[in-house]
Amino acid sequence: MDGLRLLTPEFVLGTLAFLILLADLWIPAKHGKVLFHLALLSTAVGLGMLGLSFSAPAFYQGVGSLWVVDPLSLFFKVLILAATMLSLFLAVDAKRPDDEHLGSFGALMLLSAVGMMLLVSSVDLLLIFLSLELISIPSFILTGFERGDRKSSEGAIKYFLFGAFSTAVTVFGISLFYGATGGTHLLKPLTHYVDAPAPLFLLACLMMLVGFAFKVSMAPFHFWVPDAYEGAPTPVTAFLSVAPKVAGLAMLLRVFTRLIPHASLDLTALFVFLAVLTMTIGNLTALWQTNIKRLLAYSSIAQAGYMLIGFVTADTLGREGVLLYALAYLFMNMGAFAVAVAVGNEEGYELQAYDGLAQRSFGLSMLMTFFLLSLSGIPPMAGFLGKFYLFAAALKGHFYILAFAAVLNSVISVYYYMRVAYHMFFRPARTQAPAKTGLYLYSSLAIAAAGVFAVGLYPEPLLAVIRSSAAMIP
Amino acid sequence: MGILSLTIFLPLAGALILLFIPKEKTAALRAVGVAATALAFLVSLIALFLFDPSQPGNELTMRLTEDLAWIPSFNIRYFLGVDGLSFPILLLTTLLSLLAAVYSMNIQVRVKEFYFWYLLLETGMLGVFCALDLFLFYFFWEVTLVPMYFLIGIWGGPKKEYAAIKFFLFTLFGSVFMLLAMLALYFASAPHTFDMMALAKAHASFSREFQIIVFLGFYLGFAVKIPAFPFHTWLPLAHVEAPTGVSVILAGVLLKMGVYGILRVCYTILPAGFEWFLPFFVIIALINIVYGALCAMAQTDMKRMVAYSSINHMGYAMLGIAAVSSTGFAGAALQMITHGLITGALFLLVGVIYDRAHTRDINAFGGLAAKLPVYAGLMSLTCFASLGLPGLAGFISEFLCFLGAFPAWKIYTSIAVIGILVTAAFFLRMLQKVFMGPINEKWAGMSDMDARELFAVVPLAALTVLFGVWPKLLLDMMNPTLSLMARFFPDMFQGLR
Amino acid sequence: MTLFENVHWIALLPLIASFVILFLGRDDSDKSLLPYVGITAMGVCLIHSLLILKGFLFGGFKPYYRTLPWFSFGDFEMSLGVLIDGTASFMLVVVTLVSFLVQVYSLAYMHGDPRFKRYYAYLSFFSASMLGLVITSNLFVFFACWELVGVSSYLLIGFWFEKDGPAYASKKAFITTKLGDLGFYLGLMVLFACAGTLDLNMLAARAQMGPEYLPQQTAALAGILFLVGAAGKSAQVPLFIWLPDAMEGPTPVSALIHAATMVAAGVYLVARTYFLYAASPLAMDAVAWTGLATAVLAAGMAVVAYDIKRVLAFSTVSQLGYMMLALGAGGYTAGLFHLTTHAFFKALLFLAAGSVIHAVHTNDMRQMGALSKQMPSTFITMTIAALAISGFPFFAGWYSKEAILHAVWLRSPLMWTIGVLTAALTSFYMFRLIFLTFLGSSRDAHCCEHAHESPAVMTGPLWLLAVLSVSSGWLLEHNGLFASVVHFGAEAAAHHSEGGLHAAPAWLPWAALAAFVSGLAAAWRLYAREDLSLAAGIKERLTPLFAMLENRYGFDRFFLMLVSASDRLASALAWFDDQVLDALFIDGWAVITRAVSELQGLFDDLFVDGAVDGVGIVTRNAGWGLSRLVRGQVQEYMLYAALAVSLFATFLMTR
Amino acid sequence: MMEAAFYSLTAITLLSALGVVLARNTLHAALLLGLCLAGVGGLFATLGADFLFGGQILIYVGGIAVLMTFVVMLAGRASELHLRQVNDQWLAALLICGVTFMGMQKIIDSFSNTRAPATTTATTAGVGRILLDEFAVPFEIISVILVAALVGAVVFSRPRAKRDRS
Amino acid sequence: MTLSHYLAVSTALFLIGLFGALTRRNILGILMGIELMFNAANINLAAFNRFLHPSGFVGSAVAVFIIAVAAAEIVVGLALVVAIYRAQGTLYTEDIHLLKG
Repeated sequence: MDGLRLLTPEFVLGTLAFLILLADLWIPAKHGKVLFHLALLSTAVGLGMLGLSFSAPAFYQGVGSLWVVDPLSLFFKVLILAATMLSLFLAVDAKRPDDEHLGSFGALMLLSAVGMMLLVSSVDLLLIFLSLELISIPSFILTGFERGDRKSSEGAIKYFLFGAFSTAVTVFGISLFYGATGGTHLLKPLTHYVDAPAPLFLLACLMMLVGFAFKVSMAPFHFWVPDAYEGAPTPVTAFLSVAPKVAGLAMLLRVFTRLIPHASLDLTALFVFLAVLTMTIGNLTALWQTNIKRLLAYSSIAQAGYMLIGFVTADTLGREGVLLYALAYLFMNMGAFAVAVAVGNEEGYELQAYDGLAQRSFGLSMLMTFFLLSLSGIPPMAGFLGKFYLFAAALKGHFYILAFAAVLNSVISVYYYMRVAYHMFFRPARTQAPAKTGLYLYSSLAIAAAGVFAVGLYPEPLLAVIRSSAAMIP
Repeated sequence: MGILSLTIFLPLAGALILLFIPKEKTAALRAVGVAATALAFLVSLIALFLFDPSQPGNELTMRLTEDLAWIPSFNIRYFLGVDGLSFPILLLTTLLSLLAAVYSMNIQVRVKEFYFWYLLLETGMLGVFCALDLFLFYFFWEVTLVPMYFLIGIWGGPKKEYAAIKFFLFTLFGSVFMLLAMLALYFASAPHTFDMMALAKAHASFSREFQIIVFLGFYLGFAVKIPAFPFHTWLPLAHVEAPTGVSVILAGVLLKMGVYGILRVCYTILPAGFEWFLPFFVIIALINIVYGALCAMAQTDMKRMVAYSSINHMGYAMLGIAAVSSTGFAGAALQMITHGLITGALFLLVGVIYDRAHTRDINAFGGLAAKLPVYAGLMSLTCFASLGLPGLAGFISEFLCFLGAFPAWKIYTSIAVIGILVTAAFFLRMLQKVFMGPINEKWAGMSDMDARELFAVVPLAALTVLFGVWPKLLLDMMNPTLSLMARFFPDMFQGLR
Repeated sequence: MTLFENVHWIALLPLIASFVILFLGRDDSDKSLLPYVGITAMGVCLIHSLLILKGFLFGGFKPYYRTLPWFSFGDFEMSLGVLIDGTASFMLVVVTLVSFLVQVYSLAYMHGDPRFKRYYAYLSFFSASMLGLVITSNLFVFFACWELVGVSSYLLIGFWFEKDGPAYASKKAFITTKLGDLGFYLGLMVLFACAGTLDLNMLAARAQMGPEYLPQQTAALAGILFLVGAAGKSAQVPLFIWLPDAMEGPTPVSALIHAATMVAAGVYLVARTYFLYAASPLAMDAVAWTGLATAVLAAGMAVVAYDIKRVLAFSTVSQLGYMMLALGAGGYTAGLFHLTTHAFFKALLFLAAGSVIHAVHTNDMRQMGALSKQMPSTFITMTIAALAISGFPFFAGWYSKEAILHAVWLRSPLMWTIGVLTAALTSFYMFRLIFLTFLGSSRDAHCCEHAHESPAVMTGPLWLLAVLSVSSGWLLEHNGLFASVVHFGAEAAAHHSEGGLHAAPAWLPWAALAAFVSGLAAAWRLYAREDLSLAAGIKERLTPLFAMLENRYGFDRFFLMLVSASDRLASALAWFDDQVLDALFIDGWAVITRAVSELQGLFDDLFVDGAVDGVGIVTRNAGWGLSRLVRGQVQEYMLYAALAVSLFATFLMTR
Repeated sequence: MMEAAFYSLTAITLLSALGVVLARNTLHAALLLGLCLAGVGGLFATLGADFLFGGQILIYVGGIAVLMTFVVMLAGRASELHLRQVNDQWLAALLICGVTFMGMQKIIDSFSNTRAPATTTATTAGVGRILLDEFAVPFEIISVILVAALVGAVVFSRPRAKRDRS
Repeated sequence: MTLSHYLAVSTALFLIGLFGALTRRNILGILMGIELMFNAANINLAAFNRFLHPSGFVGSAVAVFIIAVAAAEIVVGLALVVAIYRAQGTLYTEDIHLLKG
């Protein structure tokens, strides 16, 4: 039970989420927006707490019983809360059918975020499992939140079924893991199992992996992604595309590169294959998409594939690469979704909605272009630096096939990213009215754009942070 | 802020200013766009006075250098500098940018965006030729892609979207391999660095096999840009579909990035890889020359013909490089400049007639020489320059390329001269069909060139003549660097000497 | 020695004049006074050249050589320079004189042309290039000027570009000579690769130092390559095809370019690089045989031509072959002597022909006849020229042809025999031309009745040239004047020119005279009468021969075939580029994605559908690649996941 | 005794499980699910995990299976007798299951000599202690998860919105 | 009784559940299949606890958590099912196909 203090931010945030749930009962629907502000405030408080953790490492960082709080987890927690905050920004200005249950919306998002924060700190399979559930269940609900929308329900049920299915497999894996090691804790010496893995242990790891892979949308466990992303309300899509993915990656980094190194299980080749498969499937399938959310969904799969490079190489450079890429990804993907929200409010999410956007909202389409270019890894945007880092890690670790596949994939990806630009710039506009945006949307766009360019143009201060954040306690 | 930075970022500043001008004020937008390019040109002219072409010592001395730490984590530096190889191209870039910007004042739609992308493009191009850090080089290299995509895709011809994405994908395809190669170099060097100068000094520490692989990575990037057979297929379409001003930049400057890269990176840093590849390289050069010329001969679209002739002309430059001698290098470097001037002018002139007739079909004209004497004169001059008429710039550079290559590659060079004949054939055929014979009455009302067009073309024509009779101006700037480069590896490339 | 120090102005003055004419003044009509700028410049050059020649002939001038750097590249330097020796001084006079006369003549001939001014600009530009070629000391500059000569001839041949004929002819001339130029170009490279310089003086010095400095193979190769270049410019076999077509240009242009100057450039090139040929018997033989073949084949074609200018054109080709033959046979002096005299009488022939054409507005000799009364000056001067070219004793051509035949006899009696035969043919076709044009009956009244003598500005040059055609041979041969100035090396001159006279049998000159007389007689018999049926009868009997001659031995057809073959090749390559290569890249990854989707379809059919319903493979797999994998069925997603897990597990457990 | 209990419970569990996945009538499936879960509870009992047995009966059989049955009955039309309750991919699924089982055989066989130690402890107290001590935080989390699930149930079972966007 | 017996049962149950999840056309059927898979894991946990690690209670404790999570999932799942049924009148997976590609 020691080290509870390490989880202070999570406790605070969880409590705040409950308070918001309560407030939802009191505040009438027409003032529902207040609840969003409360949720935003909560994330701000959470970020503040994390700041505290940074500033007082002796007290707020360390090893707990089932969890550790180290620079790596803190970095990802900040990332998760930032993603939550930006998603809430989008939610404020996104069109909604009505203003009911907005408290639940915010609270669920916060709870999900708490789950992710726990996940990145977990060093126990039980805690990992429960964190995953704490992420998933609010996510299912958020996905189906627009109950008037059949697509929303459909996305939710598919997401749910696939999620439950992979949870079941994971649970079976955990049970086997327990059988092999006699516990669920990952911090105790596992060298015996790791150095000469028995079939039981291997199978356990493999089956557990299904749930983790599901979370980071690693192929071939990615099929739910496009459906859930398309069905979900767009702010939720933005949230889902960033936060759980980076949290899952952080967990993978901790568990499968440090605690049970995949190299010692001889799983590296498998992960190389999966990484290549993930980015390739994501990119190739994205080529045919005509819906921006679906396109971004496949793109997010591909992006996960790139991030897996750092996971595969499992060295410091790779880990730093994942950190940097995750940060860049936060900015660029959030930015892209912010534009999607702005356009989608009136025009929907088919690519035709973007026809001639450059003539209607020049700034918006420029920003979208920059975000997409960043996603495809063109300098001077942040995505380029992230890719640069990851490719460097791949080459340094002699994963040539991986590097090769990754660069080819980034070429392919340009095709569909630029197809959005094609719609925005090359097609004639159908209306002349500029896309509707709001203050919050503008702020999120500004934050995203600033992030994308700052990381891309002068990354040095950030790299220092990342180098220190790449440290893990165990 | 050094003068190179100033040159590079002046256009960018212009682009940013453009963003704050309402899009209805087209006159102001055009003025800012042209002014930014003009300023960049002026600054580069000032740099001409500061530039010292001499090369004391046995290692390349870069001039006007600027060196700042940028991303120390990767030992990446903001390292700029020019030598006799890059500086002339830098001047060419600023000049062509200015002229094409002036010519593009006839763009009527979405002026703001046009000049925004255009200026961004110029910044990227200038950066490529100044960068001495591989990372920075790649950075600028990629920066050129996006504006070009939009410039072709928005203001281009009927198949503009296809051409734009094709250009983008092809070039990116090449350049990502360059990225990998660059990273491989980084990790192979000790201490890890992207500094081209340091890497060149360390070339002996890279094994031959490593150099070959890394070379291929870089080559892929450069070959697409040159464009070297068989990676050239993006070029005809992109050139044809791009608006005139952009075609000028595309042919005049962007293709040079490839040749420049071969000399700057492949040759100096990876001599063993280059040596290994040389037999293939010279064959590719030969194919470029003969195949490019023959393909050009089959075209009836003037712009397409000029585009294919670019493939042919870049083949000469490659042939010059393949010589690995001071003569060949001088030829290649000069060819880059002269091709930029001549082909730039050719594209402008094709644009002039397209603006009037809305067709570029060679067979659609006839007898225009009587109607448009000035145009016919300039066009003939430029065509003759392109086919290598003495007294015009193309002749000297072409001759030097051949002269350099001949001792090393006798058979190939002898076959390559066929390219000269074919080039002459298609240019003359074009002149005959467009300007000679009975006048096509359809174009009886056509007017001769106006001031804007003359402003864009005449400087190019004048420089073509100037460098044709006085190549010393350029060669003296280039020679010290190129001679030094040719002497870099005394114990390699033995088969050629 | 200011004559020499300013010798470069001989080339630069016409150049400046050309630009002055082109860019000054808006009036492009014949009222413009700017052409006089060109004429004046050429006059100055003529005087300058004459002074230099005088210096060489009587003042004991030594060859003059001066260079200054032009540009440097790599470790080498290219120089601009002048090299004036006896050969060059003669060439200078020939070029400036003919050019001057042609310019004067054109004042009348081109009167009324809408682009009168531009014509003079071109003429001056041509002269400048040609003179540059003559004086330069550097083969690279030589080549540059050579090309400029080519382009100015392109402009002049195509001067009346509104007509398809000139437009086509100018292109043909340019391309054909360019084909030869490739040889020249490669020759330069061969020499440079060996010697590291293209300076004539240095190269010659190197050649004299012996074969280790200029290996025989190199000399042979370079020599033959230069011969190819010369064959293009001087219209030698097989590249002569452009010259007859080039007659589409204005006649004064033909006189200037295709009689006296440009076509002589090839001969001049061989002369200037004679040290190569001296070093290589093989190259020498190549020159001789090329010349001989050209001489006889062209003479044959001249016999059957009816276009007055084409007859002259073929005649020119034939005479150029003669010069080549002389050079190839070692008759350096003889060849250049013929070059000089030929320039005068051939220019005269062309200008006279121009005078005729100017009068009757046709080129076809079948429409002419009996013009001698209307155009006495033209008739007399042209007859003089014909006598000169045919080798009438003591006329200019007689001396030079004698010298050539001497040289050739020493080389090979067989060559000599063919040479004499050619001389007979020459005499025949020249008088055929004279008789058809000026004697007999007026065959086309429409053309001939308005014919009248040309103005003095045209006949003046004719008479001047006529005087030269008669006298120049004797003047120059007298006391070995020409040979004293124009010779290749000291020994060579002695051996071939003076020494040769003693070795040849005495009856040799009489054979040439017999050839002249027989040719003249045959022409008289066939053409100097009103009734041409005899000639027609012969033609009928020898139809295949005539057809072959009229088809120019099929050379034209061969080159046309070459052109169309390369066109077809170009089209094929362009198609390949557009349809195959491009598609390969663009569709390459489309193919890959399709393959992936096929695999997926296979999987579907085996497992997912196989049991129950076989939805057609075709409809399912047509098109969308991987996105077909996601058909919105959540259980399919699970199936893939489960399959993956079980595959991975099997993989792990079994390894 | 133990063996008889084990085999009979196994038979109940697996047979009813097969019934769950193969039954044409969903209502039957739901009822069989209850039986199957009870069988699993029995297996827990044979393992001496009495706390688990209690939990299984209370939560699974008493809660989940009953809830499931309610929903099946609620969605009456959907659970009507249907021609086929199994979809097109049964062959593939069967193959996967078969292959996986054969793969698992190796692991299962490796424990063929592992017998239970003689001593058993009353697990309820032990489990309770561990839940409140070592796994206190997870215990908190599970409560949060359950609340979230309840919120979800509330959100989804709200009355339908006025306009249907599809 | 050996551990093998229990493992065999749990594996069989897991695979039966898997088969159900993969093949039932009805969402409820899929849910039931998934429940079976959860239960298989629980049998494993209890059996391992009893046979291999009798000194601790971690296995049983984890099983308790799994039961609770399963309950939570079922709650959400059934709520969703009800919502979908109300909206679309069907629970057959092939009828739910708005989202694809």
